[in-house]
Amino acid sequence: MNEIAEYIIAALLLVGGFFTLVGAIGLARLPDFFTRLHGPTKATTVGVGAIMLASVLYFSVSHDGIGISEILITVFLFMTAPVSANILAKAAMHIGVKSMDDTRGKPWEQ
Amino acid sequence: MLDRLNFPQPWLSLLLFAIWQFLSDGISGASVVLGLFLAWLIPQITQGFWPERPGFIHPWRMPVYLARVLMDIIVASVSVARLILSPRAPSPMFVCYPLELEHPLAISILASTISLTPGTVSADVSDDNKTLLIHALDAQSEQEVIDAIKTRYEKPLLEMFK
Amino acid sequence: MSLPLVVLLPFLGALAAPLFAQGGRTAIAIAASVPALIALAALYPHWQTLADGGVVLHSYPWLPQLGLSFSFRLDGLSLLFALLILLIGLLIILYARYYLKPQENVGKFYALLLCFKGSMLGIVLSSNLLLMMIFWELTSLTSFLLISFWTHKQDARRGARMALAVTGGGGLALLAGILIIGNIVGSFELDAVLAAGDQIKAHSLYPVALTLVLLGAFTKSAQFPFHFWLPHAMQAPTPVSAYLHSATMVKAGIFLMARLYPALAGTEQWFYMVSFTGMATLLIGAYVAMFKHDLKGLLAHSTVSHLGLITLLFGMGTQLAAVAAVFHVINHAIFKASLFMAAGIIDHETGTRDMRRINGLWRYMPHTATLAMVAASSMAGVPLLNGFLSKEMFFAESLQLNLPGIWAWLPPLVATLAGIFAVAYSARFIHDVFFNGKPVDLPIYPPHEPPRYMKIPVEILVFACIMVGVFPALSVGPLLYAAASATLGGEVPEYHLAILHGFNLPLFMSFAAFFGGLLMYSQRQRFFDFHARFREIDEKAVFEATVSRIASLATRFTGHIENGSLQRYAGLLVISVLAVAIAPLMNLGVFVGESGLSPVDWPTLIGIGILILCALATAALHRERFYALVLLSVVGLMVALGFARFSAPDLAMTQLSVEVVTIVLLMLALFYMPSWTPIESSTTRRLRDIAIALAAGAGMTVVTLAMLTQPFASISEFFLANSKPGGGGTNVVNVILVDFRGFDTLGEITVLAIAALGIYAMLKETALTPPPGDGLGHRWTRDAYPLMLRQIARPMLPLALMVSAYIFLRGHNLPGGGFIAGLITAVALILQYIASGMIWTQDRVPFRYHNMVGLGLLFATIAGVGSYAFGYPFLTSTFDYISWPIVGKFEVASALVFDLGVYLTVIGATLLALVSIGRLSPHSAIKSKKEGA
Amino acid sequence: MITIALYITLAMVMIAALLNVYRLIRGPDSPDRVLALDTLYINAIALIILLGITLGTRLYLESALLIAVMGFVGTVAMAKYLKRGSVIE
Amino acid sequence: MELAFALAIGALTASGVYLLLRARTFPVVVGLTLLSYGVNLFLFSSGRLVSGGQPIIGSTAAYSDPLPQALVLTAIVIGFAMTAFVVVLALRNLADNDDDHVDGRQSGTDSKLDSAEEVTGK
Amino acid sequence: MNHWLTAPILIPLFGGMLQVFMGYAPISLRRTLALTTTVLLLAASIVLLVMADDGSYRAYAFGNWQPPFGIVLVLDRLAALMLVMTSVLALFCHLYSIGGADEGNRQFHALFLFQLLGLNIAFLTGDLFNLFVAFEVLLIASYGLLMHGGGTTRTVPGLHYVVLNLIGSAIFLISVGMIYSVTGTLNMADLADKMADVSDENIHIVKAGGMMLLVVFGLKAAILPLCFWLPRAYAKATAPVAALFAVMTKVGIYAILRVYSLVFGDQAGELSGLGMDWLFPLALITLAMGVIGALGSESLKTLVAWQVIISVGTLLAAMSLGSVEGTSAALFYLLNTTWVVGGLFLVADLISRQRGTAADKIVTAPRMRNRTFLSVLFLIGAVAAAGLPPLSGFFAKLLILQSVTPGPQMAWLWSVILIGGFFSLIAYSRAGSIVFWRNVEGHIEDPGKLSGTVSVAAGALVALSIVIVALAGPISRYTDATAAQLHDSNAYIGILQTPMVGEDE
Ligand code: NA
Ligand code: NA
Repeated sequence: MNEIAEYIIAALLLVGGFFTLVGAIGLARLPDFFTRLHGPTKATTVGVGAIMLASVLYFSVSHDGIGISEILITVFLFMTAPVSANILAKAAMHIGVKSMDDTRGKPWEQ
Repeated sequence: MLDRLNFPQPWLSLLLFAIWQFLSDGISGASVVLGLFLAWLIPQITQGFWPERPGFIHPWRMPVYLARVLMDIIVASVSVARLILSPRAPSPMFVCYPLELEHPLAISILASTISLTPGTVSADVSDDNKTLLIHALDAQSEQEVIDAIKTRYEKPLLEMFK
Repeated sequence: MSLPLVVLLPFLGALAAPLFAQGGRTAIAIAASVPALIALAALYPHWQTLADGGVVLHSYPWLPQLGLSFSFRLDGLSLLFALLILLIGLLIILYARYYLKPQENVGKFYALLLCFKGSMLGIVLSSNLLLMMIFWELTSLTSFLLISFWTHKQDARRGARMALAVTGGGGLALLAGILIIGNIVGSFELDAVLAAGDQIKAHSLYPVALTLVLLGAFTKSAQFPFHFWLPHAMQAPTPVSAYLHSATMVKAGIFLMARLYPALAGTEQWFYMVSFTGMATLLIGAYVAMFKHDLKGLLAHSTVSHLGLITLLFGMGTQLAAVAAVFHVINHAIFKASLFMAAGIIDHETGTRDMRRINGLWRYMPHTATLAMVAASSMAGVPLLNGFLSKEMFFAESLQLNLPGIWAWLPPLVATLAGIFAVAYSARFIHDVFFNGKPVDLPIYPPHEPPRYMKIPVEILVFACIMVGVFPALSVGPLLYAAASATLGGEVPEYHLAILHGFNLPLFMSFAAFFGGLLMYSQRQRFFDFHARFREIDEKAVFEATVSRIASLATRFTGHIENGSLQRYAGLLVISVLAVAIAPLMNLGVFVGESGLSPVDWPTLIGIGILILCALATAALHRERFYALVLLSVVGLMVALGFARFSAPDLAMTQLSVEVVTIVLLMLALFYMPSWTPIESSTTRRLRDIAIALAAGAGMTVVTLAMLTQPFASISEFFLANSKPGGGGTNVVNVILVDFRGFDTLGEITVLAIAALGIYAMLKETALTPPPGDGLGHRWTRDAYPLMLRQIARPMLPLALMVSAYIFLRGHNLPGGGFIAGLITAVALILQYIASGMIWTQDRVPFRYHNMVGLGLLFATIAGVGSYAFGYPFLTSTFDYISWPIVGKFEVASALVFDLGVYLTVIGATLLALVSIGRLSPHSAIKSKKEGA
Repeated sequence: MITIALYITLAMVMIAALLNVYRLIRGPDSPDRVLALDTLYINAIALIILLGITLGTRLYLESALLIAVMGFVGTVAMAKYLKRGSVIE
Repeated sequence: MELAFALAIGALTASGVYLLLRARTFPVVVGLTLLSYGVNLFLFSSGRLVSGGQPIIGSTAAYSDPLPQALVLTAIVIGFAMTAFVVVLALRNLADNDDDHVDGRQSGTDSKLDSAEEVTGK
Repeated sequence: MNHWLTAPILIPLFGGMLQVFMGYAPISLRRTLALTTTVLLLAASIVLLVMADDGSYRAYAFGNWQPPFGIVLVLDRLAALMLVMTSVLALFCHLYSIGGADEGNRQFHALFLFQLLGLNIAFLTGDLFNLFVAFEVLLIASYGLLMHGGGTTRTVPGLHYVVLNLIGSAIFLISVGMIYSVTGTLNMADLADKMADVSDENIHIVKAGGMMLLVVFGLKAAILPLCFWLPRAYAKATAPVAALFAVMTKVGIYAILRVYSLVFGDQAGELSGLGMDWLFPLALITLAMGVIGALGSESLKTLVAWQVIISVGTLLAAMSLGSVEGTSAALFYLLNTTWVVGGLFLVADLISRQRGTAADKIVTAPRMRNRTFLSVLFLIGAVAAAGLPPLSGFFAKLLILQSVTPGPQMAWLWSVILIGGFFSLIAYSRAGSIVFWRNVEGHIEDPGKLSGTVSVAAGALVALSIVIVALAGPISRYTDATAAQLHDSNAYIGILQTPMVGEDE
């Protein structure tokens, strides 16, 4: 296998793993629901995207031709993550989940 | 019967055809025939579900917009990562964003973009589709957030959708 | 042929009788007489054979496996009984013609009477013990229906049920006894059994068999302590009492003892059981008869007593005693039937049977009175009447019993005492009814003589009493001889039938009884006073109370065990599994088998850890239901990952899709349910459940571990080898599903289809009130269909269809297939419902889910049936590689049609189910749209 | 090279999964749990991809696609349940 | 690995059984689902645990046993149908009896001991 | 290849599918087609019975795959007997249902036919996992049928029935997994063949699996302590459904008979006769429990439902003797009890329709209409069920009593059966005399008229007890031959050698 490709794949994997972890840390660590919403929506999505890219590259380089399914998955994730976030936020506002004390502005009544 | 042999949503059909070629591991006679068939059949079944055509006027601007968003996503991720890993507590804020876009699809795209880009998540769209509620993770002021979104995303979208 | 005819004719008559009911009582009575007349004619030709000591046998095979044959036997004994049954039966038919009222259901009465007669004839004529058993139980059944003929009378119903319980129950014992005898002898044919007497008596099971047979005989013949049913059976119409409860059915037990006499009698056990039972019955019946104010009650207890007398005679075990017993059977039948008929006439004409009210009837019905007095005298044992003769023989035999020491006095003493009582109650019957002053408010006053023809049967019987009494040898001599000979198995002792045998001890006993009885009757008030000190037991009430008590105990017991608690039933099920599995698992010995453990990899371990944690958390935190669902989702996800991790991509995909649909389903349901499960079980209970659960979990762990670490070979080598060449696909799992084991899959989609139909049907008329808000006090939002969701959901559908097509088509060769494709399509459609609502989506779905389900099944089945055309079995798949211009080379497999069926069924069924639930929601006011119309 | 990267990535993703489970169990509110579940689903996609790379096979990619689809629908359904009660109406 | 796997099946079974023994329909349904997860994993593993041996001809050197996989697939689908039915039946029960008990008692007639302990939500 | 073997599967399958499509067709058309299907099924079953009576095994390999690899149907005398028994019962139940009980649910006939589909698969299949699938088909259809007819009373018993059977299904799968994990096969003949070779380490797994399977079958058969779901469920079901359910417990019995005479048959070495020593005492206790339940019943349908449990106990007791005679007697009894109990459910329903609000409760009520006719039907049914002469129940019991050889087993069996019979007699006479004879003043408001079809259906089913007596000779010859065939497991194993289409024969 192409050595450069190997480096790129390894890097992508590590980046992906990093962002995935960061998203999870954010989910675990941030103080209220709305702040926690940010981590997974962005970081995790990007992380998985990177891992996906690594996979595309890996299989293109190694043997199997171009992997389009991964792209499809990534696109799908990017399309749906905001919707999930949106509807979860709506649910949280409906339930009246507490936002952290120094949050400016107010969630809407649902 | 013959009058059903049309493509009610040509763009969709084209998209489906393209996806099929990707899915079937390379273009071949069989994949083209099957792809054509599916590109015809599926819109026939689903056309009822998607009656309003998106009001695209400048669809070619889409790739540019998407590229920008992609870049922003990466930037956003890094900034969120930094915030998450730093010991400093974030200073979040709810922002009410006045929408200029009217088409629901356009609003959705904007809201999605906002969610994927730095520091913001769209939490809700008002019932009258005039206002967007945004949760900003770490923002200085409401206006700053509104301005950034307005110039960076809503403008291009306004140009694309009318 | 004539013997089976004799038995079967009455049954045919019973079927025909109701047809004659239209013609009135006379017509039906005549019709009902026909079988008996034919039977008598049919029996007549055999008389000579019997007189010569021969036996007539008619035998036809029926069920050789059982040892049951359709065989009949006519000998002296059966002839005697058959004649009693037929002749008295004829008289009863005539009598009943006048006894029954026109508005009564005479058709039913005669039909039942004929059935009874047939059964009775069956008992006495059967040459096969099992066949006899059938008729035996039939007499119990028909007598049950006859006793309860007046179903509106509570006493009749109760009396009937008591009779059925006692005689039917005894019948079961008899059955057991007969089966044992048959087992010992190796045949149920009477000839064989009678010839095997010594063998039977020597067998270790003889005591059991004898006891069981005697139980049958004693219950039927109302022997102490089973005698109580008989007096209560007197609630029957009088013809029934006269026929069943004096002349015939109660004699069936006696008949049985006579019939099996050569096979069973002659042992000590026989002697003690039979004679002491007889003695007790004799005495008790006679004693109680004295105190009955009810005319029929008196007669019933007298019958009990006489049956005891006959039993005692059989029990004595001497040949002469047996002759006397047979003789008394005849005599008792004659005088008791006439007495019952007389009692019936009195009842009929006065409207009551209470002797305290019936007095001085001599003035109103001298004719009837004369007849009754003669018959009663016979019952008392007055010389020149038939009763006297057999009683004399009885007294004589009682003196012959060689009991040790002082006990030798017992039989003659009991006999005399019973004689005294018999004279006393006979005197009462005569004096208290026909004399003793004037009647006391009779319901029918003044009484008259009954219709002429109603008296004829009585006259005939009374005439017989006198004839036998005066000319015994002439009148019954040959018949008695034949019967006695048949009973004793050929050897008949010397005996003389004469009016008097000279002045001997038996005659003295008769005199003692006669005068003692008269004395007793004259002092009756003292005895009545004495008797009144004892509380009278109403056996019927006791029986009724016992049955009710048993029933309510049973209800309570059942209710206690079958308490309607699923928890208990489920617990029992789990415990049963643990109980049966624990022993083999204990024997496993080593937990880890030969192949040992494979190395650990940490990510998998973490995954399994998450799985275990969330599974346990689901159980521990289940009370917050939504939370439990979230945890359950994690478990489902982890299971799917596990499938992927251990080389099952198809399973992973199926699991994932099914899990999401299941969760959606559960949420649909949860909407209407409480959000919280309250704690309702006690701590002990929960601890117990935890123990059961842990035991089950531990068991599964042990089994899994043992299983996973054993080396293994399976038939799957064949699948791997033949998947491509034989099934045309490289995805072996899919080829198994659509080809090797396609029939399973057909069954499975059928299940899916049926479930959906069932759900649809079940919810059609269900109405649920949705809660106004969640359990935490929030009202539901107004925004049902959020904008972003709607916008994203719509393009998702064509994309999902595309992916479905992809997954479907590649399924034969790569992970995928009809199921998974179907579930993807289904989930995409579900997303439309979630995002845009029922009405919106339903309007746009271009097909009905019902039809889709049907169509899917149809495709799959047709794909299977298609192979018939080529001479191959159902579901034989075929595939070929075809080359077309432009398209190029591609594979066509018939299994794809099958898989298409699967695909369609999965979509149709899933959505039919979910939409049916969704339709419950108040917003979906489209009940009549598409699905409902 | 790739193998090491794979292991490290796998470790990070597994830790992420554990953190998600922590949030899921910790709550405190239902939306937190659903969010954690959603994230767990996305982690699972990563895991499947990594598994595919490890085994050198693309046969598991469709499973990943399915997780993406099912995770989304599941999250949407749960969120809708939380705010609206009836998921399909 | 086998031990962990076996423990997972044990945990699923135990949790499932415990929930099956609860008095309301909902936990019972959840318990059934958990139990069926455990059972499916068990049936699956009756072909033993193999890594990277997906039974796709040509994809690997050593295949895992495909038959249990096919059986489990069937079992999953059947289990889904059954779960759907029982969920609906639970709804029907709720509609008919205003109550989601499974132990045959009517709401409001709970025994004293039990109602004393009853806790109603938050 | 003899396609007749698929007839009992394809006929109800196509019939059922047709019903699915025709949900909105006029009810008369749906009824006609449904009944035609059932009649065809009966005809096909009779053909199979005639075929099976030559004593050979016929195997039908789905997909033309050689057993043990593909799924096979196996026709032998037992299977044919079960098929005929079921289709006869089904025909009359179906006839009864078109008297009006099928209204209110457009899918009734589909469910009914699918139920038959599942039953027939169960009787014919030669594959353990396919047996599971067959169970699921018949169960899911039975769930639907159980809930048929509206009203609220059947929901809770229905729920219990469903949940318990779902647990049962789980246990079934675990057992299959355990047995497969050792033997690596699912075909019953192949399993039977491999039983003797199970290694010592593995034998305990097979034992545990086999015993758990017995629990599953015991649950279907409603053996104590797994029978408590039954009375309420059956008593609450719509009459033709309850009557059809008379055969449901028999599927469990059939499965026990099939699996334990074949897989754990004489050839199975240490595993032969697995679990049979548990079965005998349990069967007797079940019988006793059934009798107690019958005695304590407060409605006719409950009484009949407990009769189902009595039957199960009796059947299993005879079967667990392990002798050819015992099995034959059990089969004879099976035929009798299935039809009679089915008929009694229908009769109880007819009675209940004539008694207004008293329905089938064993209480006094105003005099019902058509009392004579109904009481005769009840009498016939009760006599046959309680095992009194001259109807079939007596002969069946006699066969069972005779099938046991002297010893403690005989003492137990006889005592329980005879004493049980005595108390059944009391239960039936009590119920009958209260329901038919104990009337109070007043009249029942507008009792439904007895229509011809329902009367014929109910009457015919109980009257079969007379037919059985008339044909007792041939029937018991057949059951003897069936039992003998069943006890020769090696002959069954021979189906593994069935040539496939295209192979040289
Ligand atoms: Na008087
Ligand atoms: Na709720």
